[in-house]
Amino acid sequence: MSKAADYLTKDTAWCPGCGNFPIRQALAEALAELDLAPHRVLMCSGIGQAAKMPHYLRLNGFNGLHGRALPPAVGARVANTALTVIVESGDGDSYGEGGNHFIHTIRRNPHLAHFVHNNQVYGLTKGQASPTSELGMQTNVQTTGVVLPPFQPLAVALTMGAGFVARCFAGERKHLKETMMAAIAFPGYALVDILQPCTTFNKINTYAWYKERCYFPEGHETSDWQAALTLARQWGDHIPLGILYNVPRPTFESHFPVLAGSPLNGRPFSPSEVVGAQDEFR
Amino acid sequence: MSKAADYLTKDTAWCPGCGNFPIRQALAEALAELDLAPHRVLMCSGIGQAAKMPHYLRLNGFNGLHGRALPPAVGARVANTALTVIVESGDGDSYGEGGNHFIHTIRRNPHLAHFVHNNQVYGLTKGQASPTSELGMQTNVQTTGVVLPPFQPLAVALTMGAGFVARCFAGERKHLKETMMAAIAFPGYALVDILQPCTTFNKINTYAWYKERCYFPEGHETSDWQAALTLARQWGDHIPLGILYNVPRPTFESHFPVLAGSPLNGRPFSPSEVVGAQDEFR
Amino acid sequence: MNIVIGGAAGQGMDTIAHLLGKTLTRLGYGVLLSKDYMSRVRGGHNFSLLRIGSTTPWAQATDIDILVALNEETYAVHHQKLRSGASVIFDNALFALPAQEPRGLPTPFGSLARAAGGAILASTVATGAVLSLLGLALPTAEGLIREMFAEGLVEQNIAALRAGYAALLPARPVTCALPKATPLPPQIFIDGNQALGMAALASGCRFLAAYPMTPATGVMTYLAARQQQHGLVVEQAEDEIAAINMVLGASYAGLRSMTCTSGGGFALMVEGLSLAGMTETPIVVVLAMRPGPATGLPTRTEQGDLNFAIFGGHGEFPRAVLSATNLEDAFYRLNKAFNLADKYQVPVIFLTDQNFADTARSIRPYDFSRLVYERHLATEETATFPYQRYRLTEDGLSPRAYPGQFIGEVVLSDSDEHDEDGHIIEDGAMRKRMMDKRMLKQNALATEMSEPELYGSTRAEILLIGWGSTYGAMREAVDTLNVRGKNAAMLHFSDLWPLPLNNVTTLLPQARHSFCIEGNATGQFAALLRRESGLQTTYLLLKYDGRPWSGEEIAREVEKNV
Amino acid sequence: MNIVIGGAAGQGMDTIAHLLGKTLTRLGYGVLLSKDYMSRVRGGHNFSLLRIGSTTPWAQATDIDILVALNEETYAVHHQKLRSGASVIFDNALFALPAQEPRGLPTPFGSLARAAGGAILASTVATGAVLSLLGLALPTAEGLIREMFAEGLVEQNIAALRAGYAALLPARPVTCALPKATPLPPQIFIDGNQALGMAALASGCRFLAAYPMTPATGVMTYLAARQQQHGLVVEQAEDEIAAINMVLGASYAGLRSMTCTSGGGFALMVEGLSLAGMTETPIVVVLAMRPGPATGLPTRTEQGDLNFAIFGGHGEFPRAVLSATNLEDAFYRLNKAFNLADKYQVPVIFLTDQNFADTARSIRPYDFSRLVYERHLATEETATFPYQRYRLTEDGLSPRAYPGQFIGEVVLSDSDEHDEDGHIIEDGAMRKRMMDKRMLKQNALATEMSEPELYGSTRAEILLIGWGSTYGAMREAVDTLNVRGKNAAMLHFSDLWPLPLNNVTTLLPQARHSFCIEGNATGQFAALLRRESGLQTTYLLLKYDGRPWSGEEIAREVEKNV
Ligand SMILES: Cc1ncc(C[n+]2csc(CCOP(=O)(O)OP(=O)(O)O)c2C)c(N)n1
Ligand SMILES: Cc1ncc(C[n+]2csc(CCOP(=O)(O)OP(=O)(O)O)c2C)c(N)n1
Ligand code: SF4
Ligand code: SF4
Ligand SMILES: [Mg+2]
Ligand SMILES: [Mg+2]
Repeated sequence: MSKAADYLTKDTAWCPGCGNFPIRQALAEALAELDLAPHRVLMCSGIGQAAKMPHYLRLNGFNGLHGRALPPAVGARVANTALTVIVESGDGDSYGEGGNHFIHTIRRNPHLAHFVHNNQVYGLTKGQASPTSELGMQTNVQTTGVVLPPFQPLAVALTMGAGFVARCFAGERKHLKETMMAAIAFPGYALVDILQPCTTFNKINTYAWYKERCYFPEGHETSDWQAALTLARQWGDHIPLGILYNVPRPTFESHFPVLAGSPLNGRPFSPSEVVGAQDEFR
Repeated sequence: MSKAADYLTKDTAWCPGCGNFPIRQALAEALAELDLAPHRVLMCSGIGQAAKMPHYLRLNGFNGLHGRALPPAVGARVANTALTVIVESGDGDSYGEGGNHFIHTIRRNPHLAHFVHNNQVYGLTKGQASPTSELGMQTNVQTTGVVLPPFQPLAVALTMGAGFVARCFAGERKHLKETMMAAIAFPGYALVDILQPCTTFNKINTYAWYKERCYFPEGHETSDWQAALTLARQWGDHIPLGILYNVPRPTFESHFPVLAGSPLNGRPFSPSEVVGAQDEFR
Repeated sequence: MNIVIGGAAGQGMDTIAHLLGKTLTRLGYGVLLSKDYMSRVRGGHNFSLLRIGSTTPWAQATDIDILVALNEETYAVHHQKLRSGASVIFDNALFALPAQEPRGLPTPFGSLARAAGGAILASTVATGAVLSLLGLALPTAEGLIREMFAEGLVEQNIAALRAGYAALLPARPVTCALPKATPLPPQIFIDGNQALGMAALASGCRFLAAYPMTPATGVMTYLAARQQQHGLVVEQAEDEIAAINMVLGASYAGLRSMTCTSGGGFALMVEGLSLAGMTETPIVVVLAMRPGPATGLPTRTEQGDLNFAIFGGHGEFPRAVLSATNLEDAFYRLNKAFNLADKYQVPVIFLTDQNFADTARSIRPYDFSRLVYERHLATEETATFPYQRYRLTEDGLSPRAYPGQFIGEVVLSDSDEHDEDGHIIEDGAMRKRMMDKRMLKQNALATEMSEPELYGSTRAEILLIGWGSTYGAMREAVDTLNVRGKNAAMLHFSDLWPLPLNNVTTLLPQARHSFCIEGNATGQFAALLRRESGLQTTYLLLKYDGRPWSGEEIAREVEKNV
Repeated sequence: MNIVIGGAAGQGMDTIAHLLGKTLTRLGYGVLLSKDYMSRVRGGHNFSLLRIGSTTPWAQATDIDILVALNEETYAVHHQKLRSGASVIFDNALFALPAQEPRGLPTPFGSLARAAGGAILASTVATGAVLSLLGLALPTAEGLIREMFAEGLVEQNIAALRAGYAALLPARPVTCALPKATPLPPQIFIDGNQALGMAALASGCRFLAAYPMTPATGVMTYLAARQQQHGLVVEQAEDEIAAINMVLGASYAGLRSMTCTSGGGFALMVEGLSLAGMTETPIVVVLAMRPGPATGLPTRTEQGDLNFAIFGGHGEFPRAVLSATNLEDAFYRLNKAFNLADKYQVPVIFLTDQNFADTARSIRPYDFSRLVYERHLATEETATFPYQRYRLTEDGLSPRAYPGQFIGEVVLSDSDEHDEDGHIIEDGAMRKRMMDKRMLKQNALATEMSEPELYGSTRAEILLIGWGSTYGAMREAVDTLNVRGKNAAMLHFSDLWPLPLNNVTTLLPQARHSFCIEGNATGQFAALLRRESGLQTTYLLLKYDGRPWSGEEIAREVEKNV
């Protein structure tokens, strides 16, 4: 049996009080409860504060480019269907620079869990607006305040046909851990958008701000797409948390007969096996 | 008063019977009815069969890169708010390669009309699946048939907060022309997804196929977002045409006080005007 | 013997050319088939060039012996190149040749096709007519039709073939008959993209992620059609950025993987290329060049991306750039690309172009036993534990394991500068060590590069230098020049970066006249040679109209100068 | 006099350094301020270096006169560089210096700050303490505080400043006092990104689209803050691809426009760069280099993207690459970049790096009357009608109109190869004409390039060659070497592509020892020089640990070899 401590490594470079800490803790606990040994888990990330996570947990890690956390994860699933794959990145990374991969990975539906640390700001580059920033938030680039309406990740994911869509809050660690466990287990693409206070650059969406607004809707049916969409679009005074939708559909991997069976990366090969390939050209 | 013929130029390189012809005709008629002189209209496009349109209509044209039809149009609106800007491109261009610009341009809401020739296939590159291809369609890349669920452009646009969302069919030219006129006039981003038969590569979604399925829903309220979403998601045996949603919101341009008044590109400038800029460094 | 088959896109020139090419190959001739097509799906003017010899020709010539004119434009465009004893086959129901043209052989493709079963059979009718002109018998072509077409279509096609054959039989001039073949040993008839696709397959590449782009798409479609049978995965990505990053993820996770694209798509991939450099992840990128900048001429050829292949991507990292010079070699060289990528944990770019990609030739079958499948992965012996992905070693190579390979061990790959474990660092000394480690691999790669191929004498007065798909044309030029009494040779580069310099350093200074021959406007290879060696050819021959060099053209340009 | 202010990210080193820098500038000293910071928002070890002279120093030195240690690590990292008469100011409530350290000046920043109004004032307290040590009076700093802080904060800050000043007054050693300034003429205190932002503003750039990326973001934030006042638009794009394509659209539509990024973002822009080349759309791209490959060291410096700037993008097209060498020059050179882009209808890349971007110096105010605003647009006279965007002219320049400029005329820009109207073409002859037309502009650009600056004698025995932000360090090295009895000079390039060769061709062969000095691992400029001229320096000095060269370091390396 694993313990959360097995996964926690190194000092972090996050600011004291940052919402990334409880997320890291929750994930370590989730992995421990799922008893997933570090060598069986791969975390792909992009670039940003959230995306430093592979350095702060003892797991396999592919810390790639800003905005490009999802595609390597898809490739890794092709290579090895036995790997548990987690994608961990920021809101700018996932919904801004990486927006195209976000929508098309949802269509693809590979078996991976996507944990977005949504601090509604670009943390690492010091405070510019992200796609999810609140209207009116002033930054050194959005000097008179953000004017573009915030991107609604959960609503878009649902519209794109995502099978597992959840919202969590870094301040609700137990719920976060449980949701992470469900997302990891979900057979297909699972999005968990995690509301994460950035104590340094986001003075609007603080712990207190979220605490005041977040609630767990009662009696929500996670197979009800329409109800899920309504909750996904709810924001402002009341922000619903929880798994909003949970209905599996065929995974990316299932469309490739070749991927059934043992992981592709472990199968032996020799050029002589395919010498027949040139017969068609005779 | 302009005539449609004023806009039609040159021979085209499209296949005989291609759905792009009636679209071109409808647009020429729409421009004529709006009496928009060619020098006042800019068409931005990407690369593909649809994207060749700027060569086949006499207008200003910026025929840019595959997938990048929208960003130059946004830039052109900054430069000159007096220009009528139309973006004309394919489904692969707009929803595949250009997916990130699609979602973020909707957030931005610049005043431009986006006409997507949705032939549900990559025409110019000879028949690979596009994001909107039907499940099961066989191509030389999707050799056992398309497995990813089709991208739903109108539903995504609505979820992203687009103010004007419409579906047309190349076979309904009068309706297409009228919808184009409304889209061009709409103050903000206006999406018209145009079902366009590709007679060469798409053997599923033919004129006959669309004719059998397309209908004009009755009594639809174009200010009813939820109803619009339901229609947007309808596909298969019944495909609703028409303006599904039409509710303006503040445009991109309106957020920049600098853009009020005469076009930015025509304002005089001399470096001596801004010499005071260095006082802050003294 | 040169045959041109021309018409509008969609008229089936490809079918005719392919049927003829393969039939002739089986009959023991040497065939070269290339395509000249426009960036459109229907209409326009496209044509195929088929050159036939007793051995396989290296490049196209300009004279025409048989012109199959499927539309009037074909005749207009090509008639000036017709030899005196040539023939023009055309459908007299569609158009007439000028009155003064004596070489016309009217053949009613359309009506013969309809009689045989449908208008679509016109290309098969035309094939029969050409075979008739060439004085060949039908059984080989009929056998081919039986293999190629679906059951229900075989009989119609054979009927169409025979109808075309019979129609020309009475009228055929002897000038167009082929001498009997001295049968060559068994051959295959294959084009560049197919050869590369098959090389990837046979190199154990198990994953291709790509986005369609001419002229690279053929590699993708080749592999896509063979997924089930050969156990690989082909995924059409949403864009080229996704494609290369998927490939990186798969390769990191232990699978031999590649992508293919053309210049515009490669431009979107260079950030990923730099990531491959930093994370030391092996990948192969097939870059099929076409004329740029921007969209350029999508279906034409050029050698304009050499600099970009070598210098594309931010920051400094080791890489290799190899190229396809001819069909015989490219199959093995792409295999080398995969092995270098794995051995040195670097990106390898394989340069090809439309000319290479779309040209088919009859060649000796490939020898699969020459292929090497070496993954160079860490073993219990080479790795140290706890496992460090970027362990500093003498030769700069850290034993590379994939996730899960060693129970209990984790593999951390990082885009930031990192320490031996793969963790982000900031300190200058470690940064320098890691840069040195990576750049050591560039030096080692230099020892793996093949020297350019010398064709002709080491003492030639005229030395032609080139690279990539100009091989065939240059080789013909050398032959032509030597026949015309000049003393010429060529030095032709396949491996381009790090640039192998031994042969050129010896041979170039000895030649009285040297020519660098390239398919671009700025002489990129010539400049690279100067950058790397200080050496310079006396002349620079550049062609950048989107068309490939022919041997005759090169010979003529050389003769202008010497 | 060298001051180092170190602490964890978030401890306010910037505030102290900026207050001091500006105060000293106003008092008539010459100040150089540079930053060494980690890629994190809080914690770690960051520091600012402040060098003060009677004239403005060119580069940092290594010795320290005053160390402001906001945390214990600062002392640990820097104490070995302390001069004997140096002082260490630190908060004795937080930590103690080693017993054997005689140079400590304990100052309770924290408690003094809290007394003055809050812990956040600690940096102002420290500023007061340093001013006290330097033996300066307070009024200038107080004036500055009145200008910089919001009304409600002024009094607290002044109180804090005075408290720090007073605390050190009794203890201050004379060794740290500054000689009285011989007041320099009026100066400004500005950093690289600000200078570039202001140059863009004053060049009539009206649109910036960009995506944040260190170290380029400063240009974006400078311009963003001045949108309303100066009538320009700054848009944060969804990604770098959108950024460059927005800029292309705006420029095509007649607006002077630019983007800024670092290597990874530039990688995503090179497809658009190629589009600028093909469509002949003027754009300026500020490329702020940092160590790569991939994410590398985001907050450090390097000169690793020279090749990429020159050869990035598919296909062949004309471009210019200029660079920021020093603050005095860069302001005017970015203006030149805009004018070249417009005149030749090409993309111009302006290379800068973290070292340049984040370094501030006190310099003479810029002379705005030296700036040129020339759009080179078509006029009724130069254009012919019907208007053709790509009219073939003798010099390759087609009169460029924007949409709507001429009533009734349309402007068609095309990414495909095109004819004079801008329509897609396929034929080889027109292709060649258009390539020739575009490449003519590359030749013309060559005539516009500034020759490198020679500092020192034309007869120097030792010639240092460099480019970009190494200017200051190299200049100091030349001075140092000459002081030490060597005969050294430098030749420093600002305009890099097409590479100006006159001076170097004359001077390099004359020098007995020549050194190419670069901030990268492969000597990219040295190779470029060889590629373009066949010339080579005798030595190559490379630094690639993410830190800038210092003058002393260069001098030492040179002395090792001669
Ligand atoms: C191609 C590219 N563009 C820009 C950057 C600079 N960059 C690094 S992180 C980041 C934004 C981070 O925001 P987010 O993804 O929300 O993560 P956070 O730091 O807020 O956790 C940016 C713009 C980069 N590394 N690469
Ligand atoms: C960066 C890049 N990748 C790929 C291509 C090749 N390409 C040209 S058009 C096209 C697809 C066209 O499909 P669509 O946008 O649906 O237009 P259609 O031809 O169907 O009208 C592709 C993949 C390209 N030109 N540039
Ligand atoms: S800047 Fe914000 S997100 Fe980044 S570490 Fe600090 S608090 Fe966390
Ligand atoms: S391929 Fe399809 S979309 Fe393209 S021109 Fe032909 S019919 Fe139209
Ligand atoms: Mg964020
Ligand atoms: Mg399409």
